[in-house]
Amino acid sequence: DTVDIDFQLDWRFEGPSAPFLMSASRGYFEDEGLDVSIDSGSGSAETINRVASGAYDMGFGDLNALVEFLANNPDAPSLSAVFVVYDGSPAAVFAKKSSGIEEPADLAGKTLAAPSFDTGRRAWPLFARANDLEADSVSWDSVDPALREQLLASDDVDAITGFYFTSLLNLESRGIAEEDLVIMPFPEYGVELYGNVIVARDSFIEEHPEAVSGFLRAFTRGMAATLEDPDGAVDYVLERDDLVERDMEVRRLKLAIEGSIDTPAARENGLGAVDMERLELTIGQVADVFELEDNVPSAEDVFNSDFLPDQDDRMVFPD
Amino acid sequence: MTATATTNAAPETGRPFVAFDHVSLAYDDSGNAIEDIDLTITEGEFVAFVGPSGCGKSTFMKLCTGLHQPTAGRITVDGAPVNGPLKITGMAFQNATLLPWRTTLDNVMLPLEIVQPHRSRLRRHRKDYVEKAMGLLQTVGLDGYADSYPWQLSGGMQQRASICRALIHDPRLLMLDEPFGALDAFTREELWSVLQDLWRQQRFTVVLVTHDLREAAYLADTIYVMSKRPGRIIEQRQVPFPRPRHLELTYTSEFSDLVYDLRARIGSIREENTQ
Amino acid sequence: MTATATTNAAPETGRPFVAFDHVSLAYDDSGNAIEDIDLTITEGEFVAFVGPSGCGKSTFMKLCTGLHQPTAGRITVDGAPVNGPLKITGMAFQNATLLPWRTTLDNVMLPLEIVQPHRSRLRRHRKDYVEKAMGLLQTVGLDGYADSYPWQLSGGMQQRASICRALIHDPRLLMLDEPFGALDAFTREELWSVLQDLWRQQRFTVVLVTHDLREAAYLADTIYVMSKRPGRIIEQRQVPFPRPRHLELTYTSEFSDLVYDLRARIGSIREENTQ
Amino acid sequence: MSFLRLSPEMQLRLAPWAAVALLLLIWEGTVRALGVPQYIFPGVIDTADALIQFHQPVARHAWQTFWTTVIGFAIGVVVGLLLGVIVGSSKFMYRACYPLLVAFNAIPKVAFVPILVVWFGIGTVPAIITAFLISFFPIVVNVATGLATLEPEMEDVLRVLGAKRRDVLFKVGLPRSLPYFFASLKVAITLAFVGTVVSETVASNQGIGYLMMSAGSQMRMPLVFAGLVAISVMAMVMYQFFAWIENRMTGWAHRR
Amino acid sequence: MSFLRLSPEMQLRLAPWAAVALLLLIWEGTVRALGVPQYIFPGVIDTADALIQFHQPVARHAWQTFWTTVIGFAIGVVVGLLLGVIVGSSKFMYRACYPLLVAFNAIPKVAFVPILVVWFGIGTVPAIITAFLISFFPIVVNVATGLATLEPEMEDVLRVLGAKRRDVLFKVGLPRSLPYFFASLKVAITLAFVGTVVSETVASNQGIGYLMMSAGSQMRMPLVFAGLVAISVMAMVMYQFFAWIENRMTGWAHRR
Ligand SMILES: Nc1ncnc2c1ncn2[C@@H]1O[C@H](COP(=O)(O)OP(=O)(O)OP(=O)(O)O)[C@@H](O)[C@H]1O
Ligand SMILES: Nc1ncnc2c1ncn2[C@@H]1O[C@H](COP(=O)(O)OP(=O)(O)OP(=O)(O)O)[C@@H](O)[C@H]1O
Ligand SMILES: Cc1ncc(C[n+]2csc(CCO)c2C)c(N)n1
Ligand SMILES: [Mg+2]
Ligand SMILES: [Mg+2]
Repeated sequence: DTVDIDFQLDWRFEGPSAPFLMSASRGYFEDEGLDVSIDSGSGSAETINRVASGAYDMGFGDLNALVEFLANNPDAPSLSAVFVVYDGSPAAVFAKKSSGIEEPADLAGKTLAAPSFDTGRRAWPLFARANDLEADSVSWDSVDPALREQLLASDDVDAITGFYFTSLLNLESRGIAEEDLVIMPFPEYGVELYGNVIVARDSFIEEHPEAVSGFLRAFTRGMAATLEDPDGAVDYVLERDDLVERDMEVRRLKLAIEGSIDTPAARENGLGAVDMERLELTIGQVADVFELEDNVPSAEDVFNSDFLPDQDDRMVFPD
Repeated sequence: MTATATTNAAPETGRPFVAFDHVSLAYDDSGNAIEDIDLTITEGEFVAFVGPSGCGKSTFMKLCTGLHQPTAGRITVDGAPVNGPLKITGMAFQNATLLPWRTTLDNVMLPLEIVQPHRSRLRRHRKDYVEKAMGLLQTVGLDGYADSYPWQLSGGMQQRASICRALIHDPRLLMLDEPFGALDAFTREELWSVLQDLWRQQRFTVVLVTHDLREAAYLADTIYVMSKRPGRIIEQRQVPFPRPRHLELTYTSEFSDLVYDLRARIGSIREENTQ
Repeated sequence: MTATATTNAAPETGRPFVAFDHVSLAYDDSGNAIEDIDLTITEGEFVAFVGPSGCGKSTFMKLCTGLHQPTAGRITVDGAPVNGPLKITGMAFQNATLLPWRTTLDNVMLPLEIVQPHRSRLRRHRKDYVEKAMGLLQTVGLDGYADSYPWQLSGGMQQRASICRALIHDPRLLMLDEPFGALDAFTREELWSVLQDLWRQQRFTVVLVTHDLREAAYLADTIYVMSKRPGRIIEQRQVPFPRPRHLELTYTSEFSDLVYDLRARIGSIREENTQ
Repeated sequence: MSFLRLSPEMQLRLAPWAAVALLLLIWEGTVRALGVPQYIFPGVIDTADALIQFHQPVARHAWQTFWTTVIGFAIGVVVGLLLGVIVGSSKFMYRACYPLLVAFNAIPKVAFVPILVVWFGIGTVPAIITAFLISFFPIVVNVATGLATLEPEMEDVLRVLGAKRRDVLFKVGLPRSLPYFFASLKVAITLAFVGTVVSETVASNQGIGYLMMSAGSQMRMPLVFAGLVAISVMAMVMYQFFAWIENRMTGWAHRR
Repeated sequence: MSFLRLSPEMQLRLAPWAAVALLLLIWEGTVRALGVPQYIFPGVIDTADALIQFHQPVARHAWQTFWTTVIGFAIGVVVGLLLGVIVGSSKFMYRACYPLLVAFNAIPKVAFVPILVVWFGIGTVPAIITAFLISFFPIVVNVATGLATLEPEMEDVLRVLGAKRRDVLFKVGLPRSLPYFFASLKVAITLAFVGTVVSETVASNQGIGYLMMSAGSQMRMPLVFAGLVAISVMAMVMYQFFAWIENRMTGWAHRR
């Protein structure tokens, strides 16, 4: 008897969703006795809502959004992170070299564009604090995710925040080369936030603990294979969505790996694990900048490490 | 005169069918449209209403059929008080009001889709009913226009179709509001005969509004004359001519005398009023 | 008869105003509605059209005013071929077609908002025009209903308002399609006099459609009799009575004879047709 | 129950309030009965709380949205009338334009906002244009239908006077279509609000759309719903305003 | 020029094609003249390229959107008719329901999609419901207006026969309102497409909405526009279908 899992991605079927899709397509989940159906998502924060509300059993969403959700909804059905995928937040600040911006301090007095839900924008005070900048020394334009790169390209704004691997590619497709850009990835500028994690609803965890372990084992296999051969992994994305452009998704996947997955911490502790101290710290930071007052969850409330595969199995990074 | 009157069977044999008991109606605060109407129409009677334009004849018709409620007085039809539209009426309105999305034939057949027992029978006996409708259309000279839409008919043709629609379901109470107003003399006289024949066969009760005193005298058992607004009944006249009546009657001096008499009577009332 | 005819000045003095040159019209492929109409109406003439229902009288009116184009033949009015609606016409349609969003007064004043020179003058001389309209309404007995909406008027009242609308802008060509059909005999005869007086003062050209031979004989200089569909002119009759005519005329034997004669003539044509 | 004992006139006056009350009752009731969590669908009380607590920013953003909508809607009415007249008056234009108009309006207007932002910058102008683009079509359709189904008899009343097309249009065509024009305004004003709000969610630093987006990103659903309520209230106000004008101008058509 | 030399009938038949051709010309012309870059607003040729290159996935997604829309729209028509009849037949319901309906419809339906996802998961069901929710209102409004402005004379024709309200509704009220019902369908079908697509952009793995979102997040504007064109074409097809039915059913009203 197989266990059905409805799984919610963070976004469209894109390069970074390759390990999930590969695990499904290659039967890794089946091997664990799971029948996983994967749906595209509409934002890594929305994933938290959808899993909490029971629409999905597990999902791929933003850890900081999870913290915020738990703090704001102490009475709601709870959910936990069970596996860290983006060890570092993919958020980054982008500016054009031509604008004269070189370092965070140059951003003072400038206008930045980002959606109001953008992780980089919401965590901006952390970035500012880490780089000796007044948080409210910049002004913001609230725009649709797809619009911010356009506004930067046309010099309507001085800088944007966005996921590294998304905004860079979007800017490139508007004819702005990487070398014409100043990019300040949050992890490199002192922001230690985690990025996207795999979450599971607590009621599901209680009912099917072995399914959660199975899922993570299978995912780890998929991730290992993806890290081994990113180009091949994108095949599974194309399988789900024949519209995506292969080369672009390969690049996106590689950028995600480079910037957010294959980090020193992940290499050291193995994929998926969390450093409880760092987690405690970032929860505090999130509670601070998101203005969460009561019910701030503890690191144990947020992350459940019971289902992580053995550490050896999680040392998947090729040399 | 009294001798001929006895052969005019209808009013004597019938029982009261439509009864107006001191009825008035005011549409709005501009005063009564009709006032204190008090009359009885017996079953099978053929009555005609004449009166000046705007005196409330159409209003009377609407009260009679229950389309409007009186603001004072009581109306009973067939023994029961009238609280809403009756189910036994066929009515030809002053303006034909054919439904523009239906062909002439479909317009004529409309009552069959509403009124029992035809309503339940229509499906199975459609052919018979169509035949009946076509027969009626033929008597009014509209065969050939069954599939035309109302706007493809002339004014008089629309009016004739509307008469057929009033008759198709064999109503017990037939209300005709100037049904022949848009017709030439010959067509009109032809239809007089058609109507009289139908009435003699089926003996429904007829209320006819007309401006043509000859028409009233030729067709009706009783003629009611209404005053200017607010409309009151100022004259009730029995018509003594025996049935069946033929067109030759209209050339007799008794007929002319009656018409002339009515005319003079109405004229004199007008004089009084305008003074 | 010829002696009296000379006092009937209109036809002799007028120049040709409306000319139909072998005109036919077919609405659709069901054949001609009117056929081969060939006639001339002189300026200031008062003509009447009579004919059976559906023969094409209203169609003739629409051709005359340019609302329809003939499918064969040529029409000229005032010397110029008719390619579209004329600007000199006043028309009372067979059904009143008052605009339901306008009060009676506003309906009557509608032509003043369209036709020059009134159009440009209306703003400044509004009071005078309202007075004129109220005057017209009074002559037809509708003072007191100026602010009523059309649906608050009886059938005959609507028709009278529509006659006022046809007259308000002093048209040179007045088209009246059964304007008195919904009126009682007295109101009707009153309006005959009103119309005759207006015509004698202003000497516009009048085309009147009617089913009432007495009306035609009383009002018109020339009576045209049309045949059944397809409508053709089968009789043109000059009316010899001198002007001004008075209601007493209708009780004279000459008048009755003319009416009877016309009636017989139409009757005989009917006979022929039905055989 | 005591509602039924009121005079019919009073009942009519109270009808909208009663309906609103009933709706709020059903809303709160359902949310409680089904135990729908606040972060998905907050109840009336949560929403009211948010509305009261944040009444100042909500009012400020609502004001912005209101004016933006009114301007876009006004342009929509003018353009809609013009296009409606064009499409309704000529069979050729009817055939030529209608499919295109339908095609254009099936496109979600959000898709155009980024382009508008590129041309006009972030803020009010794209929102006005979006409100206009989304709201004119219902007006076109109803005006065109009104003109195309005008009874020739009514037209003849004017044509026989030698009236020009313009006269016929203004004296008969448009008055005749008026009840449906007002009907279309009811649809158009709702769409105009949608257009403004959607544009504000895509690119703006103010307006209810911005508020909702901002509240949504902070997972404060009651505040999001407070925004929705603000839109609804504004739309109802606009509706009452039009209903008032309509009542004065098309009484002749509603004569029962 | 040679277009003007065709017979009027032929001109009418070609009108929509000519209009489409003209539009495409203007589109491409403007894009070239202003030098608008492809990643903001692609021209006709770029869009056509994308359409040809991706015709298979576009067709597949379009098919999904089409059926979703048709189902949602069908529900919208039924509900719209029912509500329209209710609102149009009783003055009390008119007063009670109209403000609420306006209020509801001023809310962008995207706001409801996340709620629908909780109950129905992502995919076809939320899209159908969104299409329904967004499309019923224009139908309500026009049916209600048609019934509320029905001439009492026409009603009397049936009432005098002792007809019940239902008969009056079916024999006079609805037929009389038919031209405006069809008018509202034109608005409703476009909104239904918008609803489906918007829902698909938020919560679906398929459909044109998904396609546009997917292409959009890769900044492939020609493909996004190919999606828009696909919606437009589907809407035009639906329009032609309704126009055909309308022509058959309301010829009496369009008699010029
Ligand atoms: N719906 C209405 N609202 C207000 N007043 C009305 C309404 N219908 C009729 N009236 C008024 O009632 C009076 C009588 O009208 P009614 O239609 O009964 O006259 P009628 O005798 O049929 O006249 P006609 O011979 O001209 O048709 C008129 O003065 C008219 O103005
Ligand atoms: N719009 C139309 N389409 C098709 N046929 C029409 C149209 N209008 C009138 N007809 C037909 O043309 C013929 C003449 O109609 P018209 O209205 O001119 O008659 P009329 O002489 O005015 O009759 P009435 O005295 O009954 O008003 C009729 O047979 C009618 O069916
Ligand atoms: C509601 C919502 N919409 C879009 C994004 C942006 N986003 C989320 S994940 C991702 C890249 C996918 O691999 C991007 C672009 C968001 N954060 N939240
Ligand atoms: Mg009457
Ligand atoms: Mg006629």
